[in-house]
Amino acid sequence: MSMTEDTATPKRPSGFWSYANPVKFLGLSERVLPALWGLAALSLIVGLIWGFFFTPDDFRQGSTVKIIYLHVPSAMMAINAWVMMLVASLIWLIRRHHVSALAAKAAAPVGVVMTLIALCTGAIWGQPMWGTWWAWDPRLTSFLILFLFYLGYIALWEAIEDPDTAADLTSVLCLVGSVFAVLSRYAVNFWNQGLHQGASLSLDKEENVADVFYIPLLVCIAGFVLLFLALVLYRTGTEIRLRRTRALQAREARL
Amino acid sequence: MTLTIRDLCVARGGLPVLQGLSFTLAPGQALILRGPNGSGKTTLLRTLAGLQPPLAGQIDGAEEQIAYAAHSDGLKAMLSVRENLTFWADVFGQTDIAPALDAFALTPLIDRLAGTLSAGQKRRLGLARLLVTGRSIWMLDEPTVSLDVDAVAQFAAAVRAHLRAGGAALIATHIDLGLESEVLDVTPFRATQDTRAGASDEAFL
Amino acid sequence: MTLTIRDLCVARGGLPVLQGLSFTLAPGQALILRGPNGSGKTTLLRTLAGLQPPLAGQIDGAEEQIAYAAHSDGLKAMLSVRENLTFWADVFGQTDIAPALDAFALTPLIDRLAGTLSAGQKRRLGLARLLVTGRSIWMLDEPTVSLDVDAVAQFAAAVRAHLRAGGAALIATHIDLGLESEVLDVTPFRATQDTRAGASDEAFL
Amino acid sequence: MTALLRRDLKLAVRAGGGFGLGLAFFLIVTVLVPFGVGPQSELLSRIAPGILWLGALLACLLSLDRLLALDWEDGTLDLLATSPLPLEAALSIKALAHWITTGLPLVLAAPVLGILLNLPTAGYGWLVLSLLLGTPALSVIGTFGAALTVGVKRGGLLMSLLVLPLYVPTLIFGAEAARRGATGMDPLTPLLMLAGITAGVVAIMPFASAAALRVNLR
Amino acid sequence: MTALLRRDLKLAVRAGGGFGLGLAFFLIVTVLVPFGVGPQSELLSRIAPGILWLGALLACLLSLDRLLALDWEDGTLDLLATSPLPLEAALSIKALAHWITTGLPLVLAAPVLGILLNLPTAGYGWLVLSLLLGTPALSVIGTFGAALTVGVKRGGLLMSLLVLPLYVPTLIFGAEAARRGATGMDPLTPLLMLAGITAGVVAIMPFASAAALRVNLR
Amino acid sequence: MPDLGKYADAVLSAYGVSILLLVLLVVLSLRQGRRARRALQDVEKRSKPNA
Ligand code: HEM
Ligand SMILES: Nc1ncnc2c1ncn2[C@@H]1O[C@H](COP(=O)(O)OP(=O)(O)OP(=O)(O)O)[C@@H](O)[C@H]1O
Ligand SMILES: Nc1ncnc2c1ncn2[C@@H]1O[C@H](COP(=O)(O)OP(=O)(O)OP(=O)(O)O)[C@@H](O)[C@H]1O
Ligand SMILES: [Mg+2]
Ligand SMILES: [Mg+2]
Repeated sequence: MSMTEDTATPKRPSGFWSYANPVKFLGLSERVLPALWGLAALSLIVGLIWGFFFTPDDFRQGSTVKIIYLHVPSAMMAINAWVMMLVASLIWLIRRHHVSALAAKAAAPVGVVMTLIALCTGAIWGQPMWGTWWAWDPRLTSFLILFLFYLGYIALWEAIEDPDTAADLTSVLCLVGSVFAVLSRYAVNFWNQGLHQGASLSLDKEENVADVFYIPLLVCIAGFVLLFLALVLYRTGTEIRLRRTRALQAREARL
Repeated sequence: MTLTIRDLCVARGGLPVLQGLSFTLAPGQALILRGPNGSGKTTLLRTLAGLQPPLAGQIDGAEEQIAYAAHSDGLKAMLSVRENLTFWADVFGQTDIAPALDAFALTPLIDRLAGTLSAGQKRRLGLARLLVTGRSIWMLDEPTVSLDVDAVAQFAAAVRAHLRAGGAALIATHIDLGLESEVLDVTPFRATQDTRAGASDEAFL
Repeated sequence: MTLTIRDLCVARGGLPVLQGLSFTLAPGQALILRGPNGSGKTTLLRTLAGLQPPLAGQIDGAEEQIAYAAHSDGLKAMLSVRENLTFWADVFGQTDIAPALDAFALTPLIDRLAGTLSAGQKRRLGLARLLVTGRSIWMLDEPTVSLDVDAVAQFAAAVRAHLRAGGAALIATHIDLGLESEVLDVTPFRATQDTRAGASDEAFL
Repeated sequence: MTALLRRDLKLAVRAGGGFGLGLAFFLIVTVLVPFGVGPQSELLSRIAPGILWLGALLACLLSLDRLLALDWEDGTLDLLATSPLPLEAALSIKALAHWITTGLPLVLAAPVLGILLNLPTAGYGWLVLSLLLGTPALSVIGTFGAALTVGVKRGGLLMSLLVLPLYVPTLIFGAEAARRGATGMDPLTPLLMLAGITAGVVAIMPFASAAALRVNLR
Repeated sequence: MTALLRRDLKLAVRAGGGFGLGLAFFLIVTVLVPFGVGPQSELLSRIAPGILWLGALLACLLSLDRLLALDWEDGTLDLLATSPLPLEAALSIKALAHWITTGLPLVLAAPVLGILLNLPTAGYGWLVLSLLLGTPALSVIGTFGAALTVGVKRGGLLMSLLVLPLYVPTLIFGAEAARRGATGMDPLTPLLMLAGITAGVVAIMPFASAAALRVNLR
Repeated sequence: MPDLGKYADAVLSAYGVSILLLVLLVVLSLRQGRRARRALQDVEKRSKPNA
């Protein structure tokens, strides 16, 4: 266990890992956050307004193509948030930096909301395109499963009182869950053939997405990424403060 | 075989409770742990038994040597005395449960379900389990709770026999067991507000 | 207002435990119940509180008069001290929780979740509940478990104030509370093997 | 009276209170059904009303476990039984709190899950109406089951066994109403029966529950 | 090693041990399905393989609750963790005992319940085979869920929430194999996948379970 | 306002739902954050009243 060694002269990590110290992390996020909020708001507003007001309709999909500016970025962030939680969980399990465990905790609700947005916009898009709100298409299905994993992860955090125990257990769940999420993806693929148009508007530009759609989409994706970063950073700060409050209260009570 | 503790710090609920604890426990020796409620005796025993990691310090000679008896006995109400004891003997790779039954006068109860025993009889069964582990260091957390005078004497005799056979015992208790042994009061080692031993909350203080 | 017990017989687990018990408890009076473990004090208190029917005998003056405090406090870990107390006050049709908070020095803890209290603080909160019931007869089962000396004094003061206001109290305890009151030892009333008081197994004896 | 309701609702939404777990279970069961029976939307839409009713019933059932057990363990039930509040009223209120925290969310979530199972458009209104009428009966009957098994160690599964048969009439009329609604038939008769069951159960069951609980508190 | 297995089996069949409760739940769910979706036999026989798999899964899930919780409460887990038996082995054995007392009876009962749901004749063999291959995975994954939630008060519902998504691949392949068998298609591929999942899960999951349990025992 | 044609409902509701969810997330996060900050300040003041 990394924390047992030389407590008399604690190592002062420098560089990247030094931000694993909660106080330092709070300082950093305090400095970075205003700019991040601003950039996120800016690119979201620009991207969405551009996409909504100033792009033409697609010749096949009509105006529904505008949904892409919400659907694709949120779907991407839903997956990326889980990947980030996975990485943070690994860092916690291996190096036991509290900030990374709390960052994973802070990212989960953001991930759920992203998943929900992807699901809702997809469903709303599906009604005119496929004539149904929902189909058991592999991609949609695996997204639904991802949603369930998020719910379970959050519920487990909520249910356990001791924060370190909760961090350990949720990290293990995140690892195992990731493996099973991938497994489910293959299982679902095997189980049903897809409806979801991937290639028709593929981000792989070769296909066909014209620049008129592509550039505002990139701006929106940037906006979602920035918003995600800002939210996670801010929420991690909240978690750190809650934890510090708890620690101080526990120390008071023990006297 | 000697258990050596050096500069140990143990934590519970994210905060250190005891720190700077050092002692040795040699074969044939018994050590009584004392301290007020909530001072951390149970936490110390659990750490030594390997159930939780220490915050700091070293524990040598504990691996696969310790038989731990906690506040609860791990008895199954729906198994008989014999079945309960045989199970633990099997888990620890032993076969003979007769000496354990004799030491705690359980032979007349051998076919009773554990759930129908009185509290004191249950406790005696829990202590008899120690004899079927074949382990050399006993870690006992308030072993004499709900025992009557006779049973306490049986227990003391069992501990003495264990020590004579080269075993050792670390016993947390509030009452006098009639054992001639050293006493370790944990009160001076209680963690203070400015203990900085890396408890899980430390980073936040 | 006087609680009158005549020739009471109480049972637990299908067998009578106490029989032939008679006493009265007048306003302003406290009565301490004593007896070894398992002698039936808890059973008696539960019967008087109306949680279980007596096997035989009469209980007069108990209806809607009794505030019962059991081994466990009925606190919700996820509600604050204030919320816990307000809930019980509402259930018993009272509104003011301030005197209860004062009597047990709980005011500084008012917004802490009950789950984060220490055992003694929890117990104090459990006892404060008695003051918001507005009931006149207190039935307390080992009320001072895990209380420190100061808190025991607070408790004794609360009981004295309750008696002075015309209340009564029946307290099962093993320790000395510093109350000047009568003592009732239940040992002589323990049911013997030939008690024939109609316990549920009686038909088979 | 309202103090108990407010407390139960508060407890449900606090950390670890279990608010939403029934909902999550409902969601999961509904999601698993296509994995079991296959993704053909025509088949799914035929079984959708029944499966949604079954899912709601199972979710309700599983959350019954904590309806009384926590209050039993920490002694609250003993104290409530000695309070001026009649046990019948207390149990009715607890059933109401259970319905608000479990049944009502299920009713609200059912249309969303109906989408997943391709419920025919005509069916949504009737499904919601039948659940709205039927879930209170599930909570009240469940309270009876919980009161029966409150002292039993690991009573959860035993309670399921006791309660499930009692749920059968509610399930039959509820699912029938939803199915008739979805297929364009007239769902009035089963809806009336359902309402009758709920009314009867709400009026009478609390007495049985209180009787059972009194025995368990002894 | 075998001592633990023998003890768990003994405990399961003693009074209150819960042997057969999973089976009873399976029975009840299967019986309730026709009430929910209606009695048309052609419809029932189409959904029979999926429903039977789902029922088995839910029954398995509900009995997980007692897999570790009882041993946790009475301190047995602490003592086992300090015994020479590695925790990984202990958990594998407990999963095996769970399978023998829950999974195996479900496998044996499935054909009988298949009759209730009008399962096509061709389907019986494949249903039993797929359950035989798949239920061990359910027990092992369930042990992981139980180890994760063992310290949590009323962890039952939470555990369901955590475990159900993990059950998805097993359910998909199992139900697909049974369905293909029932409709006369070739069920070999899903059966192989199912066997692969079970083998992988049996080999690897005990380590995750032991890690989770160690954290909970701290 | 661009002409959304027959898909106006779909596009508008998609934007509506998404923006609602995002705003909700941000607002809730900020509220929790402010609460945590205040609670911490209280406790810190109590733990060193003379500082
Ligand atoms: C509830 C339903 C839906 C869900 C859960 C869903 C989910 C996803 C996911 C996960 C992605 C991948 C994002 C990435 O590449 O990182 C995606 C991309 C995309 N979706 Fe959907 N989708 C849904 C419905 C729809 C519908 C109805 C349409 C249009 C007819 C659509 C069009 C697209 C497009 C054009 C992309 C980007 C293309 C690509 O990645 O190759 N989606 N969606
Ligand atoms: N789960 C927990 N979470 C937080 N703190 C805890 C927890 N369990 C115990 N503690 C605290 O840790 C400290 C040490 O507890 P421990 O059980 O080791 O004391 P002990 O010396 O064994 O007391 P006793 O004589 O009552 O058995 C106590 O102050 C207690 O309040
Ligand atoms: N659930 C039960 N089933 C059967 N017998 C029981 C049960 N609970 C208690 N008993 C028995 O009933 C008798 C009276 O128990 P009771 O709890 O009233 O004793 P007590 O005087 O309160 O003891 P203590 O001082 O330990 O609190 C005891 O002999 C006990 O063994
Ligand atoms: Mg202790
Ligand atoms: Mg008692």
